[in-house]
Amino acid sequence: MTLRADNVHVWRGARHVLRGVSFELRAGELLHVVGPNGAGKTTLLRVACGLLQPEEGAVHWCEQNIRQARTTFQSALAYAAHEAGLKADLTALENLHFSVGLRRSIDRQELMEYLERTDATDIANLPVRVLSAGQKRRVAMARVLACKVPLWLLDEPFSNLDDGAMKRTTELLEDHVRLGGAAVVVAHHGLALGSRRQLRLDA
Amino acid sequence: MTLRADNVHVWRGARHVLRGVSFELRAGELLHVVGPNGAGKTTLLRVACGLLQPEEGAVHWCEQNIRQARTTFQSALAYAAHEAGLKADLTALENLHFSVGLRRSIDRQELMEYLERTDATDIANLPVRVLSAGQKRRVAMARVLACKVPLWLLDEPFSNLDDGAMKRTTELLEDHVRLGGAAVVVAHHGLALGSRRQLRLDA
Amino acid sequence: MTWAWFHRLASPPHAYRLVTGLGPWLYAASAPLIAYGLFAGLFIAPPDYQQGDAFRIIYVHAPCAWLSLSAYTIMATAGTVALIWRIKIGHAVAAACAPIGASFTIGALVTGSLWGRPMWGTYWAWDPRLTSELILLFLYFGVMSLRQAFDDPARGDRAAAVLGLVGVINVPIIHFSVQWWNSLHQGATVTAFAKPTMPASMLAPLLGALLGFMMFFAAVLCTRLRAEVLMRERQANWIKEMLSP
Amino acid sequence: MHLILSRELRLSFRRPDQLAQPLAFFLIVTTLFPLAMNPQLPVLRQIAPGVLWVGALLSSLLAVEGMFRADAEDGTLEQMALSGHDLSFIVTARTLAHWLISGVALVLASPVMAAALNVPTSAFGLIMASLALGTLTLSWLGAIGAALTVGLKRGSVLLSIIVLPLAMPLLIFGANATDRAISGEDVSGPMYLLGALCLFTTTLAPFAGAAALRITLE
Amino acid sequence: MHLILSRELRLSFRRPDQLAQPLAFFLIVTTLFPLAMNPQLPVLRQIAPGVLWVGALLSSLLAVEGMFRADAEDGTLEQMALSGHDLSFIVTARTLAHWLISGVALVLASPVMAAALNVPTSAFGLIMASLALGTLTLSWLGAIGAALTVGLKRGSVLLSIIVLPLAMPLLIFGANATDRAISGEDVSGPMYLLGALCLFTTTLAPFAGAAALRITLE
Ligand code: HEM
Ligand SMILES: Nc1ncnc2c1ncn2[C@@H]1O[C@H](COP(=O)(O)OP(=O)(O)OP(=O)(O)O)[C@@H](O)[C@H]1O
Ligand SMILES: Nc1ncnc2c1ncn2[C@@H]1O[C@H](COP(=O)(O)OP(=O)(O)OP(=O)(O)O)[C@@H](O)[C@H]1O
Ligand SMILES: [Mg+2]
Ligand SMILES: [Mg+2]
Repeated sequence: MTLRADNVHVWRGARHVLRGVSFELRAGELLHVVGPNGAGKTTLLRVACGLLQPEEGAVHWCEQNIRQARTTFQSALAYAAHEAGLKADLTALENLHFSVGLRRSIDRQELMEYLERTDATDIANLPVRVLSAGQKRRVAMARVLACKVPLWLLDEPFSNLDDGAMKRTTELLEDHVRLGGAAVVVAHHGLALGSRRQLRLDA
Repeated sequence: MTLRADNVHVWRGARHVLRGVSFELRAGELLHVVGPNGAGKTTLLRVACGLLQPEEGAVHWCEQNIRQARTTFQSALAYAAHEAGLKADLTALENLHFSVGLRRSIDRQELMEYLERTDATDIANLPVRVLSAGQKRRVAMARVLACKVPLWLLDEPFSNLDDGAMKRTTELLEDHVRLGGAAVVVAHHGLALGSRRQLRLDA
Repeated sequence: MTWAWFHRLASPPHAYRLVTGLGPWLYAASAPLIAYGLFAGLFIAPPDYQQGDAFRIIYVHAPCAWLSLSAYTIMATAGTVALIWRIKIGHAVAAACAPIGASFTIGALVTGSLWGRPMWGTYWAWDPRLTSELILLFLYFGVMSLRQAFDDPARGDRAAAVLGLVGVINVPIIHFSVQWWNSLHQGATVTAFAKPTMPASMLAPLLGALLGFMMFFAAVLCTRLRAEVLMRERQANWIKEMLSP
Repeated sequence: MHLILSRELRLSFRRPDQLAQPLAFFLIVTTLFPLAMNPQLPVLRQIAPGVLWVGALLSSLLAVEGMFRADAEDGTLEQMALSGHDLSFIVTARTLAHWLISGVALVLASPVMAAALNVPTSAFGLIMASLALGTLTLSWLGAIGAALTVGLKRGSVLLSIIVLPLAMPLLIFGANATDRAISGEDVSGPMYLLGALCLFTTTLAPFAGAAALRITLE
Repeated sequence: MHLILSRELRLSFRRPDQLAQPLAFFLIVTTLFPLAMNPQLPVLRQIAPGVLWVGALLSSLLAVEGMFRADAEDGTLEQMALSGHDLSFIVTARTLAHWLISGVALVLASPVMAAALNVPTSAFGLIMASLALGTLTLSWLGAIGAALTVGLKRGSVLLSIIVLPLAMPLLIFGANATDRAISGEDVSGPMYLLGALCLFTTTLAPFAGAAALRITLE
């Protein structure tokens, strides 16, 4: 169970955003992607989860090009983007129930447990529209947990979180990795974690 | 030139978000608002800039209730919310030209200088849609600068910024305060600043 | 494998060389044919027994109309090929085709409505064929503006290809509209199978003009394709080499 | 599948505008006409097919506009695309939901409108049938258009420019069918064509839409 | 004021969809009708007023829908509200810009459509005049509706429900004027009424709109 990117090139408009990026990630590893704003971190994540076709190079999952095995690959990953990806008119719980339910059947009971683990039980039944920025992040993190998948791709999971929630999220990451999961994390600061490798992108 | 909030109460739905918050801010001061997610920091900022009417209490600017002197007050403040408040279809420069131009006549030349001060000149002519999260923040910060107003209200100005940009923003804040401006800043972490007072909100 | 020749042909440098070589010949070939078709059509062919001289517009109208349809078909095909087998040149062909086809469509509309005045007493009628031809024009516009609307060209090409493919359904509708609805517009006068309903003296120039217009279309396509390739491959080495001898 | 459907339905009941807007527009178009022209009944009946079908076309064009845009903007579309299902499946579910929300309501409302345009009651059944087929086809076409234009600058104009030409034959057949239904002639011809169009789009649109989405999501 | 207006205009011209969509919509509506009914020319002429005015009403209703919503969603409306101008100014500028963009384009396009509906050339001038008044009034009405419903869940339904009753008289007078213009009768009566409506809305709408915005922004 390894995620491998070989020499990925992406052009955006006139800009050559990713210039031959390669990395390899095995079970139980965490890859910390760093780089200045606009370096292409988000772009890399989108390539890594198959939302974006690189002009050159390829991404492999278990030695298979993800273009071939798209659905199997994508059902093994969870991606948390900059914006939470929640429907403003549905409650937090309904959102989870829908987006997790697309992957595996799950009941409110279980979902509440995941919200519990990100300290978001109190807002489970509020429409996402009224949630605060950090509360939305927590719900998004809860979704990642609830997917129960081996590969996490997180884009700045700490932004808008208060100290307590940051610590909590870090613990969750540690557990995930310790239990044999893999994770690619984009974070400018605050990723105080032991076992991790860094990938540096330059603008 | 002081901003004063006396005993502000705000209910949101069933929740009593702000329970009698008071503060006073003079020229050359910086108020650092901290508190856990969902404590009501954003709500407080929105009350402070007159977008939200508190159910109880009032906000005063130069000893005048801002409900009386709304326009004079609002033309003296700049507010940077969680979301950048930029039109995705317009370029960064066009966005500034429009939203700053509503306050004072300004030419591209000058705007470019402000973008310069937030290290965003290179993306001045890209549509905001394609900008990265941090780049949007920089543009938003440039707008605050370009407004040239004494009072800043910033909601997590550091989120999504890389280290360099964070340092830069901190400097900008220091200069603003040193030159007799006032600022209310919501930030969970990273506000490494000398002269500041803290206002703590609890969930 | 057998497709090797095709891929070699489809590689931008080869295609570029091909069209550069082909273009002039096509222009050269089209000129006399069109000249013959129009001259013979407009001056030699006998006037129509019921339409008088008005019918002579057919020598411009029919070729324009036919080409407006075939151009779209070519565009859609090229786009689809490019989309499926990731052959970049196909997108270039499609992009080059669209404006030409659009202009032929406009040609058909204008000549048609000019012809309509004496025949039907009105420039425009909401008749299936006329309308569907108008729709064809909209389709061309749609494809072109969709290609424009994307920030980066690669995506624009692919999106345009999808739309072109989807829109292909309109072509048979236009062609058979005359059979399907009782239309003002007259039916096929020239078909491969049935024996022509036209005297040879009228038909020959028509065919000549048609062939000439086709050649002309191909020639313009070559020119535009050259431009497209140059524009798209401007970073490529072979162009730099070619331009800096 | 049923999950996407149920989500869409819940969402649209959360925001009844999605539910009601196409209907509202349909009603507007169809009621404003008699209002706008001092109506002689025979004329009304003559223009009824046009009114009904243009109303249907417009309203579902409107409704389809937001079909993917909202999801694309709040990032839920990405999440769906990553849910490990094939995109064409998602497009299908989304479109069916959309049709259930906008189309069905419209079909159910059509007799009222037909009555307002003093169409003989005998024709209602056929009109509803033809509109049902028509609106479904429109939803499919709209799905392709929406998928192609989601997140684009000139999105909404492009959408009309793209969908209108594709919908033209549908409009003609549909109006024709309604026309015949009203005047009591045999409608089987145009009905078959409507059915064919509907089948055709139903089989192809999911893949076209998925291809389009994959491009625009990049 | 004129400064804001010019900015609004520039902004809108940077977003061609605002510019083109209502127009495209208007064209679609008016082209589809003749297409949908196998048209005898006299009938066409008879329904011309209805087609033109319903087209106008729908397209400006459509255009006005996004008038504040887009700005509210991406937070630019907040910024405008905080720009230190009185909200009624913003509303006025926005509305005038909206009219100059959607309405004027529509008015200019109307002769083409009228011709397609074979309306006699003599009537064009009056039709354009009446449409000019009508679209401006519609923009004002729409502005109030949009301001009231921005950010509300049931936005667009409410919008239609609010705007339509207000727009009904306008529609009737307008269609009436067009009708008379086509049949060459005296149009002064309905024209005066149109003018009165236009004046009335122009004086009141800005303040109503501003008040509505301030409420819904909270
Ligand atoms: C705006 C008006 C018109 C339009 C848009 C139009 C459109 C077309 C189109 C699309 C074709 C190609 C059909 C095909 O290849 O299957 C065509 C062919 C033709 N049109 Fe027209 N037409 C118009 C007016 C007229 C008029 C007024 C006449 C004469 C009465 C006419 C006579 C013909 C003839 C003879 C052909 C060749 C028939 C064939 O072999 O297919 N058209 N026209
Ligand atoms: N169409 C385009 N034209 C030019 N540049 C583009 C285009 N699209 C994207 N870019 C650039 O590509 C980069 C995308 O970077 P990306 O969003 O991955 O940044 P990031 O590393 O995530 O930054 P951040 O830390 O701010 O999130 C940005 O610099 C952006 O300006
Ligand atoms: N309609 C409502 N019903 C119940 N609670 C609400 C409602 N609207 C807002 N709230 C609550 O009010 C609080 C709003 O807080 P606010 O957005 O100011 O948080 P914040 O301090 O900015 O948090 P963050 O640090 O995450 O930005 C949240 O806890 C939210 O759940
Ligand atoms: Mg990023
Ligand atoms: Mg906040």
